[in-house]
Amino acid sequence: MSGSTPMDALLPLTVVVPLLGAAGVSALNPLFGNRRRLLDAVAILTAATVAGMLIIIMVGTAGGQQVYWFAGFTPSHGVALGIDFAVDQLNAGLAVLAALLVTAAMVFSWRYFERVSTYYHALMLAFLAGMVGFCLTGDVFNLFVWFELMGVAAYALTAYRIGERGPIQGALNFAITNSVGAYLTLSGIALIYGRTGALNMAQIGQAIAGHRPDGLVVVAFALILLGLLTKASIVPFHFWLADAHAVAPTPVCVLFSGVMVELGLYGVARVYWSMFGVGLGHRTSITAALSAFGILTAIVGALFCFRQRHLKRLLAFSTINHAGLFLIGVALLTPLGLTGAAVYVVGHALVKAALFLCVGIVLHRLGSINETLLHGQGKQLRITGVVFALAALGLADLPPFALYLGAGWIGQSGDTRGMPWITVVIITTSILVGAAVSRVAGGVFYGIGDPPSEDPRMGEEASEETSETDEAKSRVPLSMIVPPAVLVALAVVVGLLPHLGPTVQAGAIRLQDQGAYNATVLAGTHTAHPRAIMAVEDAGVTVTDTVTGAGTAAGSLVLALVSLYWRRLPLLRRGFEPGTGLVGPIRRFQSGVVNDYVTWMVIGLACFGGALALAIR
Amino acid sequence: MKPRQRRWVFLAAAGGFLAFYLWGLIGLPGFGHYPGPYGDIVNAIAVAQTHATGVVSAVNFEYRGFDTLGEEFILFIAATGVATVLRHLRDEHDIRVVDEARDRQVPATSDAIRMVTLAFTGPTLVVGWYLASHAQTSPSGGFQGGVVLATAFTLIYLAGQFIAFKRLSPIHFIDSVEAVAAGSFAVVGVAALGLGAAYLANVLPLGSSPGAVNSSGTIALISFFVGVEVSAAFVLIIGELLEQTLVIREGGR
Amino acid sequence: MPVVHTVITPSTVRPFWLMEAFQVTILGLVAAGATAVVLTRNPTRQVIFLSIYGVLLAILFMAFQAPDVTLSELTVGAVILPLMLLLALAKVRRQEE
Amino acid sequence: MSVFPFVVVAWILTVGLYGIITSRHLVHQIVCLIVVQSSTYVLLLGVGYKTGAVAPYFYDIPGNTPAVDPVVQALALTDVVVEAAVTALLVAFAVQAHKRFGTLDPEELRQLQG
Repeated sequence: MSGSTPMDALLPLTVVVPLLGAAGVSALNPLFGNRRRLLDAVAILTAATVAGMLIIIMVGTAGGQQVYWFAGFTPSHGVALGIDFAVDQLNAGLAVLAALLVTAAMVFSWRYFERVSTYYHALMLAFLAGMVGFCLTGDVFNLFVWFELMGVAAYALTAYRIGERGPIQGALNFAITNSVGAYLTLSGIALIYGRTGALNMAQIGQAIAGHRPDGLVVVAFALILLGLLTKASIVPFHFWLADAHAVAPTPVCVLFSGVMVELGLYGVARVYWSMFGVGLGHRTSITAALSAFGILTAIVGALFCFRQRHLKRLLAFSTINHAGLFLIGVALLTPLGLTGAAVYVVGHALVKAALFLCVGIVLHRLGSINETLLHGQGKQLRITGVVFALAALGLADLPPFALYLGAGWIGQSGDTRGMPWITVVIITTSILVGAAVSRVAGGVFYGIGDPPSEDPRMGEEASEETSETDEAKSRVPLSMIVPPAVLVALAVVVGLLPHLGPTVQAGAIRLQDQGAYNATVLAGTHTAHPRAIMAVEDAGVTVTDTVTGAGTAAGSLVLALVSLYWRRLPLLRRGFEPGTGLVGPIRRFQSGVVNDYVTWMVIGLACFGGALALAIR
Repeated sequence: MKPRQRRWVFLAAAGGFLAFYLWGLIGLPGFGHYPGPYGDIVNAIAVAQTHATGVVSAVNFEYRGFDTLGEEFILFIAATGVATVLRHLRDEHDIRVVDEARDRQVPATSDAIRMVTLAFTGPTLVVGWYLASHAQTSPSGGFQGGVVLATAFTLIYLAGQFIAFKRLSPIHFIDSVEAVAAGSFAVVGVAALGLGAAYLANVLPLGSSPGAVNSSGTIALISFFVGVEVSAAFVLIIGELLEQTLVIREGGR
Repeated sequence: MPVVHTVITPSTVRPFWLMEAFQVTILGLVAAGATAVVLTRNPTRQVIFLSIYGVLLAILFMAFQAPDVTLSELTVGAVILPLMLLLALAKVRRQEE
Repeated sequence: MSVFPFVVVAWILTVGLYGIITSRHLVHQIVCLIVVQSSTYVLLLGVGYKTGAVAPYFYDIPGNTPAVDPVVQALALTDVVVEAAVTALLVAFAVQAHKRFGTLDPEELRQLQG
């Protein structure tokens, strides 16, 4: 049994404290049943404590990876007997993000839900535990366990508003597609276990490195990735996301869009760099296959986003667009690409969370979520309007919001790998998404231009969307407006942090060094890594990035104004609306029938597998 | 997609998928040729190290105890989720439980069935208890024992005693029991931390000889908590579903 | 289906030969059982089939030397899951009356 | 024999998926998901099996007897719990879906589209 320092003890507690919180509020339900504020306070405090512990851990990992062996079973002779947490800056950072967003969501819920049992709080805290465990674990079956805990809590939270039809259908679609994905992931884990007799990621990586990759390794890789890509809402595994986001309670949407989807992509990165990277080889083919999915996802997400009138769905498709961009960043397999993806994820999470919370305020005050109906209705929500508009600009890559850095770095890394058109994809899709969100900002909160044309089917769906709260308040409670404002401010702060680029890149280099990961986990030896070498010396922020970001934001604004004033523009083809042609395909693909979604998953898996099989024989 | 269309699209894709999956499966070492090392090492050292002769339990509650912690909370959260999804809304009225039992559409349970099922309840409880408390020695453990215990409670219902079932399993109380049991599992781990050992380390005395009922330290303790948690979770889930069959009139849509 | 071939190595002498025949039989039954469960479109009948399938799986796990999993599969797969599904079906039927 | 169990695994998985995509009844669909998951138990236990070895219980047999892999059995146990948990939740959704939609046909649940 290894001796443990207080610092070490923090690692398991990051998962155990929220689990105990969930068990505690349920166990004391007679006490908490009538004392809502006490319950809220306990939940907020628990989430904030976890965030604090994780920040301490993240700072502590600057010197190298922290490995923690549960029950004290340190590996002997390179064989792991127990389960480990292997913490580096990137996964600790992601866990911090999850804890911060849960805290913000719980603060927002303070005045948002009028009657909630202890169930909501228990589910949220268990969701947090699942996310943190998923981030930190170094064992692939343990990864599956936390993936499932996260999933089960998320399905239940999606169906929280049981009085309506939408949440039930959304939860069913979400649960069935993600369960299929999870079971395929488990099949992949069983396959790789059958080859290596190991569940520790480092040990598996060591066992399959040095052999030519054969069918088993390729199939295991593809199957494990499937569940993660489903969670990450990569086309064609993405259909559940819009349905779940459209119906889940707003504070829950914050977590879905802000971290849960990104955790799927983190899983892809972790599984690739800790297990398969060296063993698989064929970097060019893997980049090609994954970035093809990423580009498809980015384009589909952006186009569908632009056409939406249902605000939550619009934001959901914007998340799909960004998930595609993050996947491109990961798929480049370079430190700079991963750095870009990591910074992009953080910036996106903060801004998107703020946008969802603002939509929650709109729903709370105005009782609707339909862009057409809401046109000009939000003028009284002054602060909310400002926050929403700022967040919209941030989403469109406006400096100094952190997102432009991520976009710029992914683009730069694409250049170095001979894929300059990645920048084009990022800019065009970001303009479309930014325009859609800016259009909402201008139309709903400032009444600019004409209301966008009604989409009859969406109108019907949105009309069922009743307020998630009991009575509309005369003014927006402080506990609802402060979280989005703070989150937007944080997005700026992150964008202005000095040494952000080099620091994150150092983490990325560490995460991508499979040899060093193996040595640290299995033998406890630490490898000194070079400080990050950015493509450019001055902390990685180039004039090009700034100009590109500002240009993207300007492009979004122009496109938003064009679509708001479309009917007044002197155009040759009257009666034509941008994006009308998309309604048919959207309806056809996003059919709401889970049978279709699973069919698409099998098609996607067959294509992905086929591509990998052709590349790596 | 239309159902017919979807079927053909699926069959084409599934053909590709099946070929791909089989390509991976034939890479396995062949049935009956487990390559190790994980399982072989555990088999070799577990009995001496943990004093549990049931190595699966040793893996479940000690080597990979952290997995089991997550697993217990999956079940706990699923039960909480079921309670959330099946909670009564304001516009739903259920006729009193007492009326219900009389109103049930099944033919009245015959006395013979009632006798038999009630007679089975006792032995089922005993078996469940045995399984939950012998994780360390024989093929059993908290999970199996917990499920059997939950089955015993369900037998009471099958005997037509819904009221008794209700009385034995008021939702909030069962919810509390479940949460306490799941939390206790986590607390056992924290206790190890407090003693300066790693989380979930086996800090209790391992007992005199492998195979004894009081052997194996925390393995037996955790197994017991898991048993309570699992049986409470299933009683809760089945109780909620049973209650649904009694909700007569729904408001709304 | 590919050809089923028995590997005779020094370790697989007489008694395991019988075991293998048993395993092949029960594997075939499990495959057939899964197909039957899926192709049964009447939910109530399907749940009964699921219960039988659970028992088949339990027997298979016994043959795979996994008594622990056998117990779980028997209690969960053959009892608890069918019970939950039947309760749901009962609820639905009551509603449709 | 050396690959037959794994062929069965692939078959169960594919049949289960076929059931999910052709299903016209949510309870049927949930059962098909259970079938999909059951393929993972067979795979796990098949992978850990050793010809001629005993179950990993050393109560009344010497400790050096060859035994099958206990780890996959522990994983399969976890898997069974996950199955029970997910199924319970899905059944609750199905009950609620029937209340709200009056049908259990996934093709008829058309609240969300586009």
